Amino acid sequence: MNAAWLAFDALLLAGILGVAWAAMAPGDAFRAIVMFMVMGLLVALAWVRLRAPDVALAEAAVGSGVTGALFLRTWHALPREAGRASEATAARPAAPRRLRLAAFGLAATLTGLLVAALASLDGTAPGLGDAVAARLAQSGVSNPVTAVLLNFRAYDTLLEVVVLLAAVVVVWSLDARPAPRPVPARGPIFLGFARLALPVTVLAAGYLLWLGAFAPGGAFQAGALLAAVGIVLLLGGLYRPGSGDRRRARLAFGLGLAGFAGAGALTLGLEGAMLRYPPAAAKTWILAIEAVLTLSIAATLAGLFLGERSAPARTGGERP
Amino acid sequence: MIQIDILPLAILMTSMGIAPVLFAIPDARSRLRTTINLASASAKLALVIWLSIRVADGAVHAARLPVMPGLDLVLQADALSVLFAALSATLWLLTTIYAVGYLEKEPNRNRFFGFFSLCVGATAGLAMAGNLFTFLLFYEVLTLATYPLVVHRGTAAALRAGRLYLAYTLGGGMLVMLGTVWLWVLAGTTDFVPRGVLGGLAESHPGELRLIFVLLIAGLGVKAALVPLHAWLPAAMVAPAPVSALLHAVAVVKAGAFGIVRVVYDVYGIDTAADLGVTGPLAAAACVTIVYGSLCALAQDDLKRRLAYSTVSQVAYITLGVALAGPVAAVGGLAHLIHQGLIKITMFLCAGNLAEARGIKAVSEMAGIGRTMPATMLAFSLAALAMIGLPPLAGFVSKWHLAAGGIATDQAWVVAVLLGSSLLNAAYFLPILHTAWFREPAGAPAAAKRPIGWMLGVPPAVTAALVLAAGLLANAPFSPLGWTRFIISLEYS
Amino acid sequence: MTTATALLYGLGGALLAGMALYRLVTAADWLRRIVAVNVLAVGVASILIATAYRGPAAPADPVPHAFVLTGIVVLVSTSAVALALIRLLHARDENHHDSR
Amino acid sequence: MIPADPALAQWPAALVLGPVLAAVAAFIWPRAGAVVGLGASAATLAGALALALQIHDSGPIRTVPGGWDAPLGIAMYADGLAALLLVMTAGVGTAVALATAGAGPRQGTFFWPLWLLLLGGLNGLYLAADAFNLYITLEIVGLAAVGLTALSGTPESVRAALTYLLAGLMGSLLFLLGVALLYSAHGRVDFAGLATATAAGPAVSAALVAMLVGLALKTAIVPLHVWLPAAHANATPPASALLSALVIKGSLYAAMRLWLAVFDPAAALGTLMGLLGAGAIVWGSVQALRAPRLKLVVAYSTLAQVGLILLAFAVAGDDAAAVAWRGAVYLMLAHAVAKAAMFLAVGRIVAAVGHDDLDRLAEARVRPGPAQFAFALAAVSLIGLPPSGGFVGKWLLLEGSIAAGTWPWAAVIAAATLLSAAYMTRVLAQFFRTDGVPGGEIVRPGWTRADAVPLALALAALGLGIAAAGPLALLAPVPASGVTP
Repeated sequence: MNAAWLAFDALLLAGILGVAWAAMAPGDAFRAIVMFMVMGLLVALAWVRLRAPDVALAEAAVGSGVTGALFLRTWHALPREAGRASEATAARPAAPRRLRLAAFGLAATLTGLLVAALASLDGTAPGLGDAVAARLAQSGVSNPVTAVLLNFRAYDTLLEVVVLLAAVVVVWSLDARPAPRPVPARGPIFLGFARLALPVTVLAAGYLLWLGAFAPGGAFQAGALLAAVGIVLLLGGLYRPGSGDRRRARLAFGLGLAGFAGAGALTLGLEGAMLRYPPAAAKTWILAIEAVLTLSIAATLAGLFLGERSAPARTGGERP
Repeated sequence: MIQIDILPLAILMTSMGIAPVLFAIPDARSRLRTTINLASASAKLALVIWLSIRVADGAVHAARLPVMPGLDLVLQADALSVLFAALSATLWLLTTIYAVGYLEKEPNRNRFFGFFSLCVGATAGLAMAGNLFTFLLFYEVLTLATYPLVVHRGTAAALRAGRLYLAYTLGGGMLVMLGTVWLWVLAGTTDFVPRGVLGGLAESHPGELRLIFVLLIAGLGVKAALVPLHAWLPAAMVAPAPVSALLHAVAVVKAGAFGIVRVVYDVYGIDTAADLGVTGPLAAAACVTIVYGSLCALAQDDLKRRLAYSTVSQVAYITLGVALAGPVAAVGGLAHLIHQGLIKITMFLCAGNLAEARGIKAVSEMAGIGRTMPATMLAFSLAALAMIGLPPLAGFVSKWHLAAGGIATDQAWVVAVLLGSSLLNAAYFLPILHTAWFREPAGAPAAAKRPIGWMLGVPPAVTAALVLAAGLLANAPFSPLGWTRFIISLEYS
Repeated sequence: MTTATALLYGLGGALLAGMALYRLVTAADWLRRIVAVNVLAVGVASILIATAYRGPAAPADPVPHAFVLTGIVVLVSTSAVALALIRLLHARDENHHDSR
Repeated sequence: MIPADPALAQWPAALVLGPVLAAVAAFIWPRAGAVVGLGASAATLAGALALALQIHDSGPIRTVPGGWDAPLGIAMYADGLAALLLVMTAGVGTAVALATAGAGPRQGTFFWPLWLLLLGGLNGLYLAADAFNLYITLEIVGLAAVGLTALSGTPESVRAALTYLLAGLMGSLLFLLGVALLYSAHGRVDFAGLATATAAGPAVSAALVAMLVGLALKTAIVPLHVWLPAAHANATPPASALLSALVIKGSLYAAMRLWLAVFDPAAALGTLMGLLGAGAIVWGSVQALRAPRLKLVVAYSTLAQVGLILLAFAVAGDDAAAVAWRGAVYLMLAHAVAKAAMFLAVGRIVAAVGHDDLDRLAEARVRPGPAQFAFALAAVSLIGLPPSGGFVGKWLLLEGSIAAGTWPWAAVIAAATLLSAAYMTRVLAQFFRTDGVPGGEIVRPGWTRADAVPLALALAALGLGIAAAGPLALLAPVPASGVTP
């Protein structure tokens, strides 16, 4: 049994490594992106195997899904004639031999260092699993990962939401760009699929959010799903943002952080420590924060995908 | 911790404090600027006179501000401070008057006078520095404040000179800093105390102390223009005449020489320095500088260059007086700090007047100028004779004491150096006088470029009179010599 | 590392990181570099998740999981910015070509 | 859970939450950006000063947000070192914000949220006492910095921002790798626990190397500096000021904190850091001497200045090292103030002259005197001449290296001073040179209100050399302080 699992692990790892190598290899960019997304799915599988289902969900939804979508969108914006993302975005021509050797040396050093480090570990470091388990009952939720993310180390998560906001601020600040290419018309199959899939996805997102309290899932995974809904809506032209929507979008981006940081400020005042929830109401606080976060994360991820100026409504020749 | 004493602070601020105001005054409002300038310079002179009376009475004036743990910014006036402060305050007033006249129509006067007062303020700080740390601070401020003055004209030549100046003086400053830090690490104090602060360290760490001495003296020797660290000084003569006065008499070279005095007397103590065997080499360096500077001066036709090399030579007298390690020679060296300042400023102001009035810059162009500009040349001649050491002028007084001090400390060779130097002085100054008074102008006399107003005429006349007075009244209690004797009585008690 | 499985995935992470670093330095285009950075991140995540693994029977340590979750979100944010910059850079280049 | 005095516990958290909330507000309501930005910066400055006073009087403050103590929870730790950098960041930031508030609305829209995010991120970074927490703050700082870099919108700045982002991202991932290794080795990532944890095996060494290399990338330590000159020289003046004054200090501080509080690095590693520093001094100075543009000179000087600060890592010996660390921190402080002044002054000069081509500056008809004066004053501090903060820092560094008997470092410090004087003089000479102007009068514009901020900052850099006693008192226990008071 054990040996079989080990063989499976080895195979899976080999697959991940191979796909990763292909994703980074020079050549067709589209193929590379697809390889990258496949790698994400394989990695998610590996995480499930390592009893990290929350991470697996996030990897599939965010690491593979949203990132892949971002890659594809960028690939689409690059010039066709240049083989898409080879010369046009090239930082420099193909690496000379000396550079390749140096890079190999660096990479080998890093790998060697890591292998030596990992091999030296004897597994005596206990980790914090027991500490989490011991305090899980006080945390207000029963999924230990959610307990860590939104209670024990909620401050980290707050800062993570700051990163997310910072990203969308930067992406939107890069707005002085020329008119984006018009979005190609979506076929009837796409639209039909969208009409069918969207309500299901929204439901699934809500379920994930609720699930996060005691089973794998949570705000980020749910947010990613909702973001996918938004992206499909916008791409398909099923929802066309109006002129006031940009303000509303900013509001949605900021809302999650405002809510989270606001909760931090509130608890600072009420409990004397940032994000120390009143013990009896911890679950309520966490779910409230997560709900706001989910919506905001969804909006933010969609905003990252679309950028400020490229909402489809604006591509219909409004710009000179 | 913080200790406030109005008198030294006021002396500092009368020049430093007005600098921001001077920067802010637009060029066109020259009357306002001149008023502020002259009022502050007069006030400072009055304050320094008051300070000297207080110090003579034995009063202690000290202001103190902690900067780093154990290291304070200390302004503390002792007799030696007063000597230097009085020189710079007197000459500042005169140079300011001169500079106002000299720069009447030039652009950037706000910048010029702002930095000028910063320079003089730094000099006051140097004079009153109560420890080596404070001294270092003002030493570098002086460098920085002088640079814009050296490059004031904005020409390629001026900028070259400025670069050379900075390269030398910042390098020197770095050496002083290294020495000061090392001393601080070793001794735990940088205070100036009569007869030194090293205590038993001379026995336990003689090698390190010698190295520190070399670092400090080399760093200070840059500004004091000790050979071979002197090259910046002749190059800097491209600066306007008031700046030359500042470099040669009021502030810069004096700061270096004064620093050497402080290090030998109040950091090491003359006995410790002699025991460490560092005074002998210092005396040798001074002698080399005296002779080398004079020889170089002989070869110059450009008047300001000749005067610059003469400064190289003359300032080394001060160092020599200190390095001979005897009270009589020390009196001569310190008195020369004042005397050389008075003499050299007279000569540079006269040279400036020659250039302004007639465009004369070289010795060879001076034929017959004594007849067209008799007052200027009279002052110049008086100063030149004093520098040669003609009794009873100021230069004679210092040289006499130096020679006597050499004999008193069994270093009679000093007499030979001094005689040789005086002969060389004569050899490069007397031809100037001869050309100016007795040679017929080669062609038509150079046309007058501009009249010499009272602002340009009075300052050299006053300094020339002071040169005369310092010699004639050398034995009066508040004469430079008298005050120097008072200082030395404290250092050699 | 507690188990052979964990060690295996840890070493796999080390290899991924090395590969990604090599490609990061030698890649000729920006897009590929961003892919490489993402692979590097997977390598780091692999080490963390392997650390958390306590065998098939025991629950895994949730704290490294939380780290990786956070890292994933941070990385998608940063990648989005990088890709937006690439798009903008390209749009600029194209404008430049057009104006010629 | 530890019972913290609530009045004390609130300061550190508030210093992070405040700017973050303000950033959200400035993003949602762009029109209120300047008001919110200025208000939040000033309030943060006041808070940081209050915290510094508190620490000065009653020692370091440690709080646990969430109420869960480390290692499960996250601790925030504020000692004198952190407090000093908090004040520095808020102070310089407020000054730059004042300078920006006068600029056009185009710049304002996104400048404010980016700056406030940067402020919040840096505050969090200084207060972090947990390696993973530190990682996230580094990411916030990095993203906001990239945004600021690209703000000018020129193709050069976009390209520079992309390079910067990639370098920073690689740096953070290496850092995260180190965090992962630390967790693997010790099962915890809080500083206090890591410091006392025994067994420094290969994993911990690898973690140290990975984290230091990662932070070196973010700090632009030569030879990992390639992104910096383009990024700092092509951003808008306020952005350049923030990037060079504050952003690189964040990662440098992180390296310092890890070095002092978490790891116990071998002396050889310190010497290596010193050698890197010496290399950075030489390389940065030589490039600054050769750079064709004024902004590039200023950017390259940052490399050399960082190299100087690195020398503190090389000074060993308890007392000597303590002095050298104080010097390094003071140099960071002085560099922040002076470099901000310098970039803002350069902005004014470029606005007046129309270009920053160094060789043609001497031909310029327009001479913006006040800005040039501010530049010169800032240069005094950067060279390290008295009276300036740079001088005090350099003195302490020199004192430390001499006390430790490591003469080569003292020589390097002396050389650094002279080199920096050389490249600064190269610029100053262009300001003074007037005989190259082809015909016509030289125009000397007088004072305007926009000159006030660079000049005030430059004067503050000088003031740091006189009023050093207060800030140094805050640093008195460095490096004896770990993270547990």
